[in-house]
Amino acid sequence: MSSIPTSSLLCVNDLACERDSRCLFSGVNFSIAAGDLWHLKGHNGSGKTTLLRLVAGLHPIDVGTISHPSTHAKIIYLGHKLGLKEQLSADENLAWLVGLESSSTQQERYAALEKVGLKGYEENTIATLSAGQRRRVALARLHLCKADIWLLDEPFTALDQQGVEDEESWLRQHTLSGGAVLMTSHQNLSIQPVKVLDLSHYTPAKTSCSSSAL
Amino acid sequence: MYFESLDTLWHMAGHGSYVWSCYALFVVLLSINVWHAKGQKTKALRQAKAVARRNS
Amino acid sequence: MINFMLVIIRRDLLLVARRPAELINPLVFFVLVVALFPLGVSPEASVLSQAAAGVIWVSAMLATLLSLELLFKLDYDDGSLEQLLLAPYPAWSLVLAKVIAHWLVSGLPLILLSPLIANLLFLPTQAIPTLMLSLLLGTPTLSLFGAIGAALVTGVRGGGILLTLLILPLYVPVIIFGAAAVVAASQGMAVDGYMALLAAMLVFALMITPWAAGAALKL
Amino acid sequence: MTQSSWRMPRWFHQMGSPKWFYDFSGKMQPWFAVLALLLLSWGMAWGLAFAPADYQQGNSFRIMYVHVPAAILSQSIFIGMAVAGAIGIVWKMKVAFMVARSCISIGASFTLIALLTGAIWGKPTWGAYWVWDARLTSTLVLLFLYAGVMALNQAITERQIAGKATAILAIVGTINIPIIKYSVEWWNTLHQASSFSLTQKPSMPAEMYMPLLLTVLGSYCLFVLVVLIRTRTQIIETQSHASWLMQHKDVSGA
Repeated sequence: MSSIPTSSLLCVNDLACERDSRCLFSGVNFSIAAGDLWHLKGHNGSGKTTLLRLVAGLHPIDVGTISHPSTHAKIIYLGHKLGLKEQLSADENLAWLVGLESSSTQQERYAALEKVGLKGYEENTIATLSAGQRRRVALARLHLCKADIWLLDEPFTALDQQGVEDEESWLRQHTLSGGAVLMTSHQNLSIQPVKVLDLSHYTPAKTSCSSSAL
Repeated sequence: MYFESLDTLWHMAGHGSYVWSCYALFVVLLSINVWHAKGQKTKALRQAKAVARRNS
Repeated sequence: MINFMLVIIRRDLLLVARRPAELINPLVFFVLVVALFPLGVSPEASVLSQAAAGVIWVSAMLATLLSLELLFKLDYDDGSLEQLLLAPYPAWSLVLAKVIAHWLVSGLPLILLSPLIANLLFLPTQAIPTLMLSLLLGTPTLSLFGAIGAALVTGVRGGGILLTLLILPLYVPVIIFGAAAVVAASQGMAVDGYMALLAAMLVFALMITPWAAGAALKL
Repeated sequence: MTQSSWRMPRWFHQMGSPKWFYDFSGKMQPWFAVLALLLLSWGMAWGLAFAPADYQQGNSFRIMYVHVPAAILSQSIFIGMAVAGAIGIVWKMKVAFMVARSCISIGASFTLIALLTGAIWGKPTWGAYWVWDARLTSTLVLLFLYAGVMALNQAITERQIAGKATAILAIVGTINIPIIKYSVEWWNTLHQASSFSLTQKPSMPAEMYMPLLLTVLGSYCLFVLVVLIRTRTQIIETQSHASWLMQHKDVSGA
């Protein structure tokens, strides 16, 4: 533990994952420090989404540890599925999503929606929005929850050119203000500096994970 | 033996069909279990051997 | 944590308000099943009043199961289940909140509807308060046990029939004591014992099911 | 619920290692096979031909020697399945989940045997194949519980998730079994004034209960035998890439 810099928010030690007796990856080590932007790469099926879910705490860990050195960093996870209710409006969705942990005023939610370019769509139900607009609603949550670590799974999906540029600037702002990001994406990021973790390098030659016991 | 002959053992004073069918059921169902379990194991071993051949 | 649960309950009630069919369909189903019974057996009051307690309880059970199928399924499909599980509260509180919301829109209307149904089946009037009270104690137990099944089949395709298979055997004690209470009341006998047993089962269900369903959701 | 929540002795964790379990069960398996065969054939022959007939039920009483072991095993196996599942959940032991899964089909078979032999026994005793007797009814509910576990197990394709889901359902079912039994017994006394129960005998002479003891013990051995074989099968399937298995004499053929 001594080698870990004090500013690190989350450390992944020797993580491995086995799915249906097939080893996805093993020996994954990295630590997320404040200001880091980690880009998780790897071919299809290399376990990017699984790694992200493990870090988020959505899956039990079989092998390895994920530790939080300093005070428990607050994590926000945005997956393939956005977690929005179709029958509810953009504002109502943000209200319950944020309400799970803290609270927000309508003003704050409207401001966040304006920031993601959805001014005037606050009371539209999600069912009436396009895929890109839905993605933006989900991203608006990032501005409302004061999370330290953003875990984003393919956050550029369905966004137009402008949307991608906007989002990259938010990522940059977040890292500059002491936050951290771990994200998967098929496209390269145009912002720097980016730390890259390529999961293809962690796929073991033999299909079995090293864990012989338990 | 409780019965005088094999014939009375078979008939059991009219209860033979009930008793014997119960015993048959017991033996047959449990034998199927053992036999099926063994069959599955043989199959799994065959597949493991195939993997071993592929790797060698 | 109370706030967390309230957010979930409010959200689920709002969703039902937006799509009232979810509230109404199980109720229609409930009435329909009960109405089919006299058609299949006999419209005679003597026959119906004897079977009324059992028929109402079985129908209530089926209606509950029908609506339980989607308890976690919809949240799983759109990804909000992930967000609920990621909140820094134990999974059992999430299950409890979902069950409370579910009971408010399925169990409660059923209880309010039951006097009407009881009349259709010629259940003696003196048994109606007992029927409502037994449903009040019994339907939350049904929802709670059903939540385990719903959680287990969440990620499984075609989970509806599977849910029924998993959960119906666990409903046996509830239906026995629930129906027996109504029968006893229609014969003018004391029902305190049955109510105590139903209440005990509810407490028991409250103790184990949120834990079990929470564990099942995390798989 | 994370690791090292309870310290357990070394042998306990050793048991969780697939390799150790595979070798150990390989050694035990023939013993259980021989014991099961011996005890069951001895007990059944004794029960069929040598034990005296019951003064009340006559020869149909002999059905007890297969019905009672099946009924006992059907319940013990369900409980055993829940215990194995709980061990799997608490100590994250994959072998325990495999054991739990191995219990399902043999347990359901014993339940089916108990139910069918009970029904057949009912014919000469009550004059009907099916009577809503407390014991038969709760066995029927138990069969439904097994059916649920079986269906859930097959519906979930991923092994580890299926194992945990099965464990949870088995635990919940086991907790409920006493309540179901009690409620059914109570319901039975309410609706049937006094039904003559099949196996409640005040005192049995030794030549009557000895065969029963033999078939019960034999059934337990058979259960263990089947569980060992099925667990070994699952170990082979899941460890088919592990080097220890590749070099094992069962696979390499040496």
